Amino acid sequence: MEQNIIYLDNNATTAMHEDVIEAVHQSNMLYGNASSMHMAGRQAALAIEQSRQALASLIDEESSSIVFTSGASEANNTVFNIFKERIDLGSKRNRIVTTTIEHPSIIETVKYLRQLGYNVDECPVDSTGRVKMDVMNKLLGDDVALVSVMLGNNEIGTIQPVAEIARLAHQTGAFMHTDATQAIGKIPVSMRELGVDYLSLSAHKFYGPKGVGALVVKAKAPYAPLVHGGHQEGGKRAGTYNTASIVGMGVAASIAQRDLDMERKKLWKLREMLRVGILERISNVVVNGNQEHCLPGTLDVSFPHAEGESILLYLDMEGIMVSTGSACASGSLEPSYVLLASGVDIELAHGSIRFSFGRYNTEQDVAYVLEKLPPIIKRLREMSTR
Amino acid sequence: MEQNIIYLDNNATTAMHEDVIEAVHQSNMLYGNASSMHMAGRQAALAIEQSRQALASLIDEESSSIVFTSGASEANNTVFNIFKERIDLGSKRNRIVTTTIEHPSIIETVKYLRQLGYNVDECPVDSTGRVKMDVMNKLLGDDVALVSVMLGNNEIGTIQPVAEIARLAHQTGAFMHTDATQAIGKIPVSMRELGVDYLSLSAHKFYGPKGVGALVVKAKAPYAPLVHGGHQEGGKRAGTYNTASIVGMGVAASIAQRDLDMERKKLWKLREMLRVGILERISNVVVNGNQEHCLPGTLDVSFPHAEGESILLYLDMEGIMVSTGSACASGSLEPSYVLLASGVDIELAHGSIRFSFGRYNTEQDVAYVLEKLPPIIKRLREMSTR
Amino acid sequence: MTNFMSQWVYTPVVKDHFMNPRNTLKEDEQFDYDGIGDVGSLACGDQMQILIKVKDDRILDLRWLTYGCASAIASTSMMSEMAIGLTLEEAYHLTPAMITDALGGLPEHKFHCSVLGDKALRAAIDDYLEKQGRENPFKKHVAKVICECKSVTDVQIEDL
Ligand SMILES: Cc1ncc(COP(=O)(O)O)c(C=O)c1O
Ligand SMILES: Cc1ncc(COP(=O)(O)O)c(C=O)c1O
Ligand code: FES
Ligand code: FES
Repeated sequence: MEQNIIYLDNNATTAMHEDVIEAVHQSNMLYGNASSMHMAGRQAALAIEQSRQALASLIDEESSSIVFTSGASEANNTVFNIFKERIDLGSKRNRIVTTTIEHPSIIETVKYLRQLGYNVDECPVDSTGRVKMDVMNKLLGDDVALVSVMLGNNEIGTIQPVAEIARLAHQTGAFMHTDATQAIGKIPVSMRELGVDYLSLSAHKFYGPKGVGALVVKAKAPYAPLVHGGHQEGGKRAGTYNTASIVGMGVAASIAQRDLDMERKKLWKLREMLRVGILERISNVVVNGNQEHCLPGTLDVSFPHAEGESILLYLDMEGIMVSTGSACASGSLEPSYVLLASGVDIELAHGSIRFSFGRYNTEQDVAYVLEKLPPIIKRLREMSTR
Repeated sequence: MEQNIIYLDNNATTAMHEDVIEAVHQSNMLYGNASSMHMAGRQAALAIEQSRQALASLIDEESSSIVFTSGASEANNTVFNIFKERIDLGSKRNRIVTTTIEHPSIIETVKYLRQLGYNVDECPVDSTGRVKMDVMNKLLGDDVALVSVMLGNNEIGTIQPVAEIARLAHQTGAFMHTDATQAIGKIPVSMRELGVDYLSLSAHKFYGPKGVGALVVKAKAPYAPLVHGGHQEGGKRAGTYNTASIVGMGVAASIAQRDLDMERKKLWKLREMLRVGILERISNVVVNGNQEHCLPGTLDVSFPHAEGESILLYLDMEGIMVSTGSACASGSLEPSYVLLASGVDIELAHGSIRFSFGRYNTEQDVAYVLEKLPPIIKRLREMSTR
Repeated sequence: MTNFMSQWVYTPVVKDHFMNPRNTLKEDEQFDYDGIGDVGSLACGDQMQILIKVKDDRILDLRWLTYGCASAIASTSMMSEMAIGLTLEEAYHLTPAMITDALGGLPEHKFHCSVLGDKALRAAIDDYLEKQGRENPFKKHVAKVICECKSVTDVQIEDL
């Protein structure tokens, strides 16, 4: 039985690019420990340095700023840990400012820090998910150590004015971090232009391997390792080099840089086709997030009176893969905290579906979704309590 | 120009088994995010659970105890962080006991904790690298929160009486951790028989992929995440599942379990051939580590009057890859802290060479080393100040 | 690898009931019920309504509506099939465990979803008895269930 497979969950993760697959496969020959002095070690080390440069080039930054990690979650945790440690050591700057719609790897870190008594403020966002700049301005003061604002939101796609916030943060003497995980490969990301001190990214969001990413750290920004140990990464992150995955990330970075313009246009076109098509075919639909400052491939929609997980699973049976709310396997139906933070009604926050496009999607995919989705919503609405 | 390639640095890292390479390559099809509810996600989740079981079986433990990490460095850091947090929260058990010859991911963590004022004792070892049990006994008291002793040492191969120490630790009410990274796949490792509460391992030491490992945690042992975020691993370790590498680790675990007996005998045979051959051919040689309680594939030798890095590089030119001291890319020639801790003379601690065998080595490899090594030592000794 | 390819988190029975839910109230259907039970709230993400027709203390027919996840839909559908024909007393003692068993199991973290339909059924029976002006003879035999999805633990459900 041949089935359509339409993967519209590219914000959760992407399939590796075929060149990445090939590079990862090839680099199995580079099995030496990149810290070893012998030939096998040196070969691995060389491949890693080439990847570091490709990645640096993609984000317009020195390659020496890159610290390879196991992904963006670790990178985000590392940044917050740096400032936790500084505060522990008695720094007068003992407040952290972030937002209400960060990725769980920041939201949960904030919860943890608050439980321990640290001072963390989460700046609210408007109904489109954009940071309220007037509140942000008030939150910034000379007791702020770190400001952390994501570049593009994983759920609703809203893009934040990170460069502007970085300027304000620096004026008050704070350091600035951005979680650029969702933006890399979809919009131009220049660390220099953003003016941030720290930037997190993860390879599997731009057709690279899973389990590898980076924290990019400006030379003058404070640092403290989360994982202590060997001398890898100049003592910044211990653990035997994950050569194959780092090589894969480098190849993915080069492709992302090469194809950025094309990719961006393509994703936006497909996303708009779907948005318009849904609005034409289904009544009572709410499109979430900012429609002007938006990641090109993200479309988040609430369908009142149709529950998210049920929509997801009915779509799944048609071979269409999407996500609902935050993509966590929470088990119980929690409303999306991102939508709640944007002031979206709780019922709408329960029933949102995220369609996220990637380079392998086609116009046929959109047409297929537009054929299958309306009857599913109709059916669920009929079944629903009124 | 054909060159012999004789890789004798298997304690640093191993080449992946061909079945692992194939499994990793195949699992590129499992690109879905294992936390996603749709088909692509469920397929990935299923593959991950199968790996979890294979790994659990290898170490004779419940699969629910396994927390996947980016490797053993992260696993070791996680354990120490759990107890740091408990001490921060005011636990009366505020001392940690470990040894002087742990892996850098513990040694450096200890340094860091001490700098911050935490109470950590490093139990000394005898001249063969075995923990001094009389001292260990004195160090254990009812203020001890955690005892951490590695199973097999990466540099000299000495195996510690972990089960015995675990019993003592438990008698005083402390929790017990062992870093079993070097032991897995080389000697039988049963978490039940060892009686430890935590165990660290890393896939690339047993022909699995780099960048993936596990912390195994008994259900009743305390836990706190090092990487906060999503609900992955039951909230114990955030980050999108590294499906391909986890699948690779599972396959490596199954192979390790299947081939353990064979592997163990083979490694020991090759190691003994080399040891005897060196002693026959080269005078004034010191074999380091315990020769009775020893990882089968590890042979660490000091050659007085011949400096380690020079030996390494001369061997490298003959295509023989080994390591010197601790395999860290330290840049400057530091004497091996493991040997120093074993009371080895500083000159000998400078000039140690570690030969570490793996499944792909042959008797021909040993013969080749025995041909190339003696003239190298001779030459360096002639050049050396006396 | 190919053997992973056709897996579904839910059992074939769950899948069938989710795809083809039985006894849902159709949009234009006129269903003259004798008792109605409403539980849940949109705030907690699930909402359930059950309508029953009763004759001689037996459930003659039943309709339901839900705003809920796949597990809630499947368990309520299964429950509706099981409940029709039962005496009120038997129906009152249907347990989530019986329903999940009949479904061939639910994923562990989804057990609590089966509580909802079961609870709505009892609410409908309560409503029926109240409308009849009769004393409720069953209530005291049954442990109280709190249905706020997240506060219902698996253990509590086992206990039912
Ligand atoms: C915005 C954002 N930050 C961080 C992460 C974490 O990345 P990873 O799971 O690779 O650690 C993700 C994706 O999961 C994300 O979308
Ligand atoms: C004993 C021991 N523990 C921990 C580690 C760390 O493993 P990884 O580098 O994979 O994090 C190693 C190897 O590097 C080791 O030999
Ligand atoms: S002489 Fe080269 S490291 Fe000291
Ligand atoms: S009813 Fe299924 S998650 Fe609550």
